[in-house]
Amino acid sequence: MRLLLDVFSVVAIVAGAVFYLAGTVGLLRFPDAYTRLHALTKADNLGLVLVVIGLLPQVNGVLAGLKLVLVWLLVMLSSAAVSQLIARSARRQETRP
Amino acid sequence: MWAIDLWMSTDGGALLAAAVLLPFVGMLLGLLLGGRWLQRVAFVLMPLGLALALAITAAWANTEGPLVYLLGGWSPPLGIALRADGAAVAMLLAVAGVVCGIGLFARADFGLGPDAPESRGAFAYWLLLLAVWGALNLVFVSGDLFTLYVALELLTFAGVPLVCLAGSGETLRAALRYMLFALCGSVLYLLGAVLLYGGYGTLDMPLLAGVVQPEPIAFAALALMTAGLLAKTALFPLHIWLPPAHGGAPAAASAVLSALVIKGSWFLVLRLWLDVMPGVASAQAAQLLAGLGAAAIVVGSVVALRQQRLKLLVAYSTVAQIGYLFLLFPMAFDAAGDMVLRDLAASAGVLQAIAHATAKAGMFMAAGLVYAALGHDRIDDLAGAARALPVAVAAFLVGGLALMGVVPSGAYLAKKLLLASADASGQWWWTWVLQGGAAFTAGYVVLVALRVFARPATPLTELRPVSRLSQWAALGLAVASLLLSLAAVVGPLPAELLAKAFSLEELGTMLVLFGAGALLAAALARRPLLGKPSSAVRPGLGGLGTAFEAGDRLVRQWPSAMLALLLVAGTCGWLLARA
Amino acid sequence: MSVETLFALTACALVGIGLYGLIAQPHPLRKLVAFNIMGSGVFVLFGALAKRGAAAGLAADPVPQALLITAIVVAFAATAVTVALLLRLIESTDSASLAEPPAKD
Amino acid sequence: MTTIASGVVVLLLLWLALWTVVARDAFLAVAGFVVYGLLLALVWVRLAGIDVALTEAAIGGGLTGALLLGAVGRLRGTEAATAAEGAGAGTRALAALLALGVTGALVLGVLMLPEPAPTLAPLAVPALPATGVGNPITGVLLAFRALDTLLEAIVLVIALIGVWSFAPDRAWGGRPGPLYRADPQGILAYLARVLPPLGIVIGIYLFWAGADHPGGKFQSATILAAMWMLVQMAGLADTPRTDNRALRFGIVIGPLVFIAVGVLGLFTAGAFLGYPEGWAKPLILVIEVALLPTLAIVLALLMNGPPARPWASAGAPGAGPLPGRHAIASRDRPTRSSDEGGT
Repeated sequence: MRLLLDVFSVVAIVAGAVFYLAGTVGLLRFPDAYTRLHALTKADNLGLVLVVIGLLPQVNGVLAGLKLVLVWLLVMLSSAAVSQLIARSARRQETRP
Repeated sequence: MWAIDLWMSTDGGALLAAAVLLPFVGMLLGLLLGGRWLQRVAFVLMPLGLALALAITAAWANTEGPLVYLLGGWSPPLGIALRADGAAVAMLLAVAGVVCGIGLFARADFGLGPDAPESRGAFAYWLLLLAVWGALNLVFVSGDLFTLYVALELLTFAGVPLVCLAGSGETLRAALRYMLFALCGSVLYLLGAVLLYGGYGTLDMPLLAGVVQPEPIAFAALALMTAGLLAKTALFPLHIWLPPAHGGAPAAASAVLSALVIKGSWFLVLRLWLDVMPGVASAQAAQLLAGLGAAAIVVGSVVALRQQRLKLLVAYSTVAQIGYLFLLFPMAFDAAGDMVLRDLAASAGVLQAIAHATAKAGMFMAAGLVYAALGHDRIDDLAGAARALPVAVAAFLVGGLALMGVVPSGAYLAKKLLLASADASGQWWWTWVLQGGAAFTAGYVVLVALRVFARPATPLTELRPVSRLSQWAALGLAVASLLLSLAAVVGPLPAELLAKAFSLEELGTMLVLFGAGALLAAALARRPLLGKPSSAVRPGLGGLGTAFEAGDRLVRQWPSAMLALLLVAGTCGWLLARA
Repeated sequence: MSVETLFALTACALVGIGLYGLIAQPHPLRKLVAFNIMGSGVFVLFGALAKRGAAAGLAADPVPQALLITAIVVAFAATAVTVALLLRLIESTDSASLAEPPAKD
Repeated sequence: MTTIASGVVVLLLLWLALWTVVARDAFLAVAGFVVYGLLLALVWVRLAGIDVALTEAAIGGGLTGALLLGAVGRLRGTEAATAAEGAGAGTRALAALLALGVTGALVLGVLMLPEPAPTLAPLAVPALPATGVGNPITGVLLAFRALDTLLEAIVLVIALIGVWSFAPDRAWGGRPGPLYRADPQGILAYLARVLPPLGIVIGIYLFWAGADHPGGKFQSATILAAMWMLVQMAGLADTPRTDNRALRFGIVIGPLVFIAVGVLGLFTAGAFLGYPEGWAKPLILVIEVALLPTLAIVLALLMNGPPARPWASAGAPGAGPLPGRHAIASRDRPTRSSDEGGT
């Protein structure tokens, strides 16, 4: 059982890291703000949730697990809000003469 | 000097904590209450602080050795101790007196009338005056190098806004220069303190004094800390920020900056060299400090003689006088390079610092009054000012005379002690610097005296009224400086020092100094001493005057000042290591 | 090489980098950033010394660590004052130059 | 493995520092510095300083970075003008040489540090029970070296007085900082409504944990300050005026209570800033509780800068060329009011 959980953790965290890598490559390679945001937020949210799920079996205690989930929720909230703001600001700069 | 039991609070030690915290409590209450309470709190605190300083003096006189207070009962190295020796007590007392004088002066400029709304100037001035006071008291009594770092930062954060109180672009620029350069100085100081902790595991000064060895880490630490503190003190060639900052601030703020703020970092250099690391400090490195001091005296004085505005003249006089404060360091060593004349040098230094604090505060206030009354402070157009503003002009001239060391001023006694020390250690060359500095000071006193006593082409009619309280406060501080040596011999110093003070020989020296000063002023001043003020600008002694001005501008550029800072640190470290 | 020696040597390099920036960069904001880098170098050095002092069951000497918290806060206060001053200077003169205007005769 | 990880962190750190110092323009430099600050927090973790890491991340990286980023946006093209005053090649070479010399001297010093390293840990550990706190760093900050902590709060207050004093005279007495306008239905306002309750809980948790675990009032105050600023930036609540009595009370309460507890110690424990036996922990708690609002308020106000909006002459605060804050649906990005500045 322990081994199974460890394997699960490794797989989930590595998968999360791949998403992070993809998101970062997208951030660097995509041509404009919108597509970059798309790459970053999509990949990072998925990456983070995979890392958090991967870490969950490793923590001791329900409280520590809840803290991890809280971290994930907070990052979701802030990245959603910030990417909206960045996108709007980018649109405003575009429409500005 | 730390020979007594370090691990006990002495009687009256709690007064030290009170002296540090009282101004800060006043600042916090002033901030809370606001409005007219700003000045009310300050005026309640001034007599209280002075009384506290007197109580500390009395407690110190009744105790053998320094006053000690262990905060929270925790003894160093884990805890922090406050300590006050004779030098600290003298500085505490002097600062309390000068703050009171400046406070009385500032009432006219920053006092709020009944029903007046809280103004920005009053808000900043009264709160920051108290902040400077508390920070300085902390510098004098703290025994811990890190607490001293915080104290130095307190002093900087309180000093910078005073520079740009007027709010004009030029003063904001001066304040920013001051801030950035002072920050570099603090980081270097902190770096040195960190190295000392790494080497010896304590930041407590007496404990460090017991364990520190002349070895590379101590050399590096002392060199870095000294360079950082010199930047904050504005010793030539690190005076990048001083003239515009002190020249551009309102007079009540300039007096605080010039008389008080720079003394904090200077006092710390004194502590480090003479008390914390006497075994690390070397006579050769001390020659470097005094050499920079001598350069400061020459450059500062010549450029002061070339100034067009009275406040800038006073600011450059501060540059020169800071140099004077560093002449004491080689005097602590005898001819063999051992630090045996420590007490003599330290007394002379503290006396000079107090003499400068009182006299310079008076001179800045006088310059401010002249500006307020005439609407300008152009030196060439001051004719008739002596008649129009007798008290303010007297304050300026008395302050100048006190600085040049006329009997019985504090500067006279300080010079006397340093001359004796130079004599005893066979360092004859510093005798010339000491006397030359006095002659230069006489030079700009003569220059200003000739201008203010001149007959104006048209009688001065449009005078704005200035506060009488302010005028008398300025004169009071200047006179205090002039009579300082009497106070010193009533206090801790032996009375024999003044035995020959009123002899013909001393009178002769004074006359020679005045003559030399007049010659220097005649040779270097911008316009002929006795000619018409409208005559053409002269380069001064075959271009020497303009050359000094150009040199001063060059070293006061940012990159050159920073390079100089590092060079000073490097040279100092090298000289320390060589010994 | 131990972690603390590695970081102590890094700290020395950070101090040098910060110093260079303070001299070479003309804009006050750049100087301020360089000051912060230099300051952080001093802090890391202190932290490395604290780690060297691990003893009595503690992972590091707590005294320097406590001092560091104070020093970081003081450095932030310095940055805040400098930024406010710089922005006010720019607002009032439309320039951030530290150089003095040429002397008037 | 750990050495390799540390080596990578070190290389990244040095590269970022160099890049920040030589970067082409100020924005890039500040962006580099923000990343540098985050990386620095990692260094602190590796140096066994979780408390320092939290402080560095919150204040050194977070608040300082935000402050510098805010400043970069308001440079108004002054960079080009100062670039012309840049140091010449000779000066730069000399600067590099001297900086290298300082680094070299420090490296020598580090390599010559004594073994075993001097430390105060063996003194601090047995003294800790008397303070009643479990975290040795909290013990140093609030018992052994309580004066430093008191002074640090005073430093912040003096810095705030200084920052306020930079206000133009016409703006004195007004509200500090720019006026932010945002769409009340926009995402920022949503965030500013959802996040603060959670942030306050986390802030207070960090505060409470600080007695026995890493954490404490500074980290907590930073989060509280950030929550307040979020509310301001979303346009939900403006800063109070500088002469607001409640605001000033909040600013001075921390140091005043600290000093009062210290004076109490003079009579009950025989020493200023001392704690009578058995009372150390509750008194430390009183001090911390009083310092928390002071720190949160002062940190947020330092971020806001001096009052800059003219208000006395222009009538209501915020009266300016822009339309009222509810009228602009298309500009829901936080917009600094355009009437700040100007001479």
